[in-house]
Amino acid sequence: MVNVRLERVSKVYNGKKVLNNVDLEIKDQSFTVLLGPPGAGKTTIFRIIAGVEHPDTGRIFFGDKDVTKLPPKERQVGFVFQSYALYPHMTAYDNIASPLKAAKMSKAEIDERVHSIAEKLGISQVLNKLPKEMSGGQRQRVAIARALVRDANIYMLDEPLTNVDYKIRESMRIELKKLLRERGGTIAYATPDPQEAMSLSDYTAVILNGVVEQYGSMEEVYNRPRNVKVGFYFSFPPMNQYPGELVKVGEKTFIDTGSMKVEVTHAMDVLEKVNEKEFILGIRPNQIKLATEPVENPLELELETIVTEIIGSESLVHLKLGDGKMVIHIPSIRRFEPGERLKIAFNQKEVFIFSKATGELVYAPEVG
Amino acid sequence: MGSEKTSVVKGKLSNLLSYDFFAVLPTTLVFVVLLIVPLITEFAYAFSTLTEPFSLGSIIFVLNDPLYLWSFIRTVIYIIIDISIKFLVGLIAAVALRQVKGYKILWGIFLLPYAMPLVPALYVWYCLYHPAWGLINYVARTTGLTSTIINFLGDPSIALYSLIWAHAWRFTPLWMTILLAGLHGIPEEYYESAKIDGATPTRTFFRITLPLIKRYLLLNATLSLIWTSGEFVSIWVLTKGGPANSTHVLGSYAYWYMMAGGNFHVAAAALVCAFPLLLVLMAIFFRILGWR
Amino acid sequence: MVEVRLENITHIYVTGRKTQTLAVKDINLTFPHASFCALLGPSGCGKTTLMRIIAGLNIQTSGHVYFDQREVTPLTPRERNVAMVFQFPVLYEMNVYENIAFPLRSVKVPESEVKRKVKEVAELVGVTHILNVHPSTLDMGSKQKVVLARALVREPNVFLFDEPLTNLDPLGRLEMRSKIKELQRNIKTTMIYVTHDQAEALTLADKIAVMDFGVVVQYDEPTKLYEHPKNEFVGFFLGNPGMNFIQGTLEDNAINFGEFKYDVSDVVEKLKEYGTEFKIGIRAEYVKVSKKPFKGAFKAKCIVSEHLGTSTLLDLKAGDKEFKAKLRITDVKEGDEVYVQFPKEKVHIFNKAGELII
Amino acid sequence: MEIRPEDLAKILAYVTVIIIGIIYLFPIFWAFLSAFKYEADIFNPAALIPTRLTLQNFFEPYFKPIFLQWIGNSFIVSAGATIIVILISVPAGHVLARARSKSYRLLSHILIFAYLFPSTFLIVGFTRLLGTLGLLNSYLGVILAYVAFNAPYVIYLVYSYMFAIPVELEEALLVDGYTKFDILKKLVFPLSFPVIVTGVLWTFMQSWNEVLYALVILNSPELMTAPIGMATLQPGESITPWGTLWAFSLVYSIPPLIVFYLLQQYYITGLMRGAIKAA
Repeated sequence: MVNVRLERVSKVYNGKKVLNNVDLEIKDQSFTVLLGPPGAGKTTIFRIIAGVEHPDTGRIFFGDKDVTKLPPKERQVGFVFQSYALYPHMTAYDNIASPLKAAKMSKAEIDERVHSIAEKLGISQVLNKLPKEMSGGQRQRVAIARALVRDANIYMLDEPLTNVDYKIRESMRIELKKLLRERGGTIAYATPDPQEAMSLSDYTAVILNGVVEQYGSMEEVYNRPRNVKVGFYFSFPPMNQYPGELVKVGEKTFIDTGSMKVEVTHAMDVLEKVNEKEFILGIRPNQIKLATEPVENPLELELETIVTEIIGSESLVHLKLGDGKMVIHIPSIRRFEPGERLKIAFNQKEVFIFSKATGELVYAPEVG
Repeated sequence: MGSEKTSVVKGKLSNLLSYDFFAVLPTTLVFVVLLIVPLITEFAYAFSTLTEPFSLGSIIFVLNDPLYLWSFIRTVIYIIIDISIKFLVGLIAAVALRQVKGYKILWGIFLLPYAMPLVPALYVWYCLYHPAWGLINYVARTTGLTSTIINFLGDPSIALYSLIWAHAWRFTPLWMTILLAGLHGIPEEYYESAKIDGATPTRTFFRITLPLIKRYLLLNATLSLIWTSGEFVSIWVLTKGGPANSTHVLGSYAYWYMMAGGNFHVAAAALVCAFPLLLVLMAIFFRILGWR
Repeated sequence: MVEVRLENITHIYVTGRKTQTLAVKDINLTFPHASFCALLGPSGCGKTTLMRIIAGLNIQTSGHVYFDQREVTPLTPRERNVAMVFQFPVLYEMNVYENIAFPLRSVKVPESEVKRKVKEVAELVGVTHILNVHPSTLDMGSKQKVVLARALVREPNVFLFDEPLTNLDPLGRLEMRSKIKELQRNIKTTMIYVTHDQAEALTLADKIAVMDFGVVVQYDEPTKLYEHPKNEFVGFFLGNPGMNFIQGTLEDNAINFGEFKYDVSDVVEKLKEYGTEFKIGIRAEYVKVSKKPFKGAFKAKCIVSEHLGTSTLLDLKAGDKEFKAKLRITDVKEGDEVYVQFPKEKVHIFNKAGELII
Repeated sequence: MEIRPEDLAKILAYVTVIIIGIIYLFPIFWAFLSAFKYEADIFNPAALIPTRLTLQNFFEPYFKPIFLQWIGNSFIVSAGATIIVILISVPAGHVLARARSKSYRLLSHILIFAYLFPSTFLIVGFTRLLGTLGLLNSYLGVILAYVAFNAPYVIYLVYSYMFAIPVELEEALLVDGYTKFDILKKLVFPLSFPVIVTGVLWTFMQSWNEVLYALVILNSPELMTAPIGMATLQPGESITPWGTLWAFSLVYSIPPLIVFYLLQQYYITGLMRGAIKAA
């Protein structure tokens, strides 16, 4: 078990900078989540660590050993591909046993290890089946078993739950979390879903178009996003963001976004230090309540519904705000028809403030 | 996944000891030694004669030989009529078969002429065409269709076309399969959508089905034109170029000069002079391949 | 537009000589005029078969299909004047204008009329700017819009959608949803939408028919289905996570779940007719949880706590009974002891087979 | 009684199928039946279904032992070429499909070009090359010809089939601890089995039927392949023992017919795949 470190790794493919000077350390025995939209470079980082891809510049260290030039064979990593990459012509048993056979382990030991990991993942009954004879969930577990069955320096899972039907994704995630915690070792987990990052990780690295925007403990990154991009992405559903100008009225100060004025006097001591005029306000949809609910120092708005989107047992209402829109999250199924007017309110002290010039975080609300 | 991967599995020729080098070496050797070298040798022979190493003698001889000119023309006729028969009969058969229950079994049986070896298949038509005891003449006589005997392979005016029919007959089942595969490849939703949009069967066929497989058919048609231009066997088996040299094509012309005449130079010149025809057909093929 | 009525529709697929599969059994459904109804259910529940029967692509083994009062079973899809949008965009090898005009040309509509209608529909759907483009160059979202335009141009009696959004990316899906909703409102036509994705059905449909194994389990408005599921299947299928179902036995006037009881004194007479085994159903978000004890609460242990940003999902266990709770903001962690209460107005009681009683 | 368009189409379809059945199947039935006819009955077209059949054409003096030698030669040449083609084509097809650098992409286009090029047009060059290599009138000479003209197609088959196998599978093998040589054995050969069958069928059938190269390269009777030998029974000059010729043809047709009907669905899918896909 060992720290895995990437130093100034860059990779260009087809003229597009897929990785841009990435410095990232995945601490030993930690559960690190790489969060970022598809195509942000998460998979490329995993592929470079696994050695199936070489970086254009930069180096990779396992502990203090430089493995940049080593072929995958000598890196001893466990890798769960997003497409599972199960060998279609081999049974589940042979798929899982493949790394052990490559390491020339004894038949008895292979048998014992495969059956124990299969037991843990509840796939003992499909061991003699071919991938096409299994359900999606079973195939996914076989892929995970193949990665975890060996003692690897690092276990990498590339969006394992993305192609799982979202109804059973939640239970799969809980089960996966329990299993990976038990397995121990260094675990790296890539996902585009902020909720997965929140529920799984000790450490989170937010990666947007090839750049590690922020790395830290999950709470730290969620509650104090370093800039507008991280704030927008590491939030489910995505954070509402509105550029606005600082305006002084009497001894109160507001940020006027054209469609609303938000009081920010409480953040003045921080804002003055930055001596800028233009800011970006950030409000997460779940921080916005229907006016009927109690909200401290509220800002009330009445907006027109564009469309209500129901996801699981919750609703996302898209409201017209000036020429942009504001999305609010309601934790139950409430459908507002397009055109219907809605009174909403949010606590002006819970607003994130970013500098418009640099996009950096200026003020973050205390954790409620 | 957005970014295309540049996996190490995709080898580079640089590291000589790599798997990629050994995997590609044998085929490159075959390609260079058994295809490029013969091509160069053939040009060497074409641009020389029995006496002088560098001369246009053979080329000039061939271009002035009326028999060569006719062989060239007959080849062009051969490949065009051949593909037309294959395409039309194949199309009718494919469309008809799809309406019939159990068309999969019939399809297998209809492939028989293509499955059996080429030479016996041609001999079948030698017997059927035979003026004396051939079945076609016998049936024509007994049903009174024609009183005179049709000498399919003996009459210079129709010998070539009898040849082409025998050849096309043997390869039509292949074309039936190509067409069925094309029709088969179209998702069911297209036909259902057409039904809902109120298109009649014929309108559906010409406005929806054919355009969808047009590129695929043209590719295979051009491929057939190119391959059939090298036709030799049907001439060698059925007419040997006769009667009165009326059925010689490029392949047989070159063969006879090479074996009977013993003059490789003329044979080579005959083939090399036909390369332009090949290159034109191949250019058409690659253009269609490049289509959307 | 038309009201579609299905009268004891049964359909059996006969594949090969012997194998017969019952796709749909004795369905009675009415899709009111200009309504937007969804057929929702897991794959293989018969929803697509039902739609194909309405379209006329399949003729039902028995039963009747009525458009308003007219029996349409003998009519071909064209004669029924239905429009259908498939899972992947079915576009013919011709430019967008020709694609949209195709159905009109099939019935020999005069060219000037065709031109006007195509323009009008292209405007409605928002594809005017790509009328003379070949569809293969378009992205998935635009392709589906062209298909939508082609369906609209014939002013169909009924609009049928067969999971049209599955191949779209999330953004395209959101846009297409609002487009379909918008169209449905201003051209007032009956739409039937087949999907296995409950979120889509809940987002779009006025009424949803939840189907399972060829039978309509429940046909109602989304909130009614969500709040008062007719049985365990509907309760679990809708919502994420699905409704909690906890099994217990009736003892005098409370249902006993081992570590805790649920008082049913006010309905105990009614329950007696159904024997002694019952299941109670409650949505995760209605379970009251607090660290401090309160009136009527029972003790439970938190075995999993998942922080999801908008809420926290708790796996709670009391004795051998496990159930989920979803809270807005809480600091309950794994291993904590908590006090739980099921508010009476949010609890449903089901019989042993999972059929709703109260 | 107004016939709906669909029913008319159905009747027309059945009639067409029957006509095509007669044109395509009856001649073969009639020809192979002649293998069991007496000489006289063959020359009498009226005796469509002869009253008496015989097996004499399958035995001395009609059926000469050299016939079996010819079929043997065909088998050696065809099987030899097929094995070599498969062994060199599968790895090449795999590597070319995974190619990244320009040189490989160029090579794949050249291969398609070689696949298109009709072999007839290289007959002079090829035989002169064999002459200088001293391989004329030898099995190897013919085998090399068949390898040269069939390998490009099989490489192209494997090349296009490789796109159905995701690169991740090969990467997974590397991550598991195997080398790239293992990929061929553990993944490429097992997974491209359908294409290999098609390649075998194609190469075997082409070699079994080939005439021009066998005719030009082989001239001593013991080495001749079946189709060339069959021509020495050429009708025309002398009165041909037609019964013998059809008996020989029947035996010569058995291997391809067996192979064809045994692996029929591979054959048909192979043809479908072989007929260059529009996609």
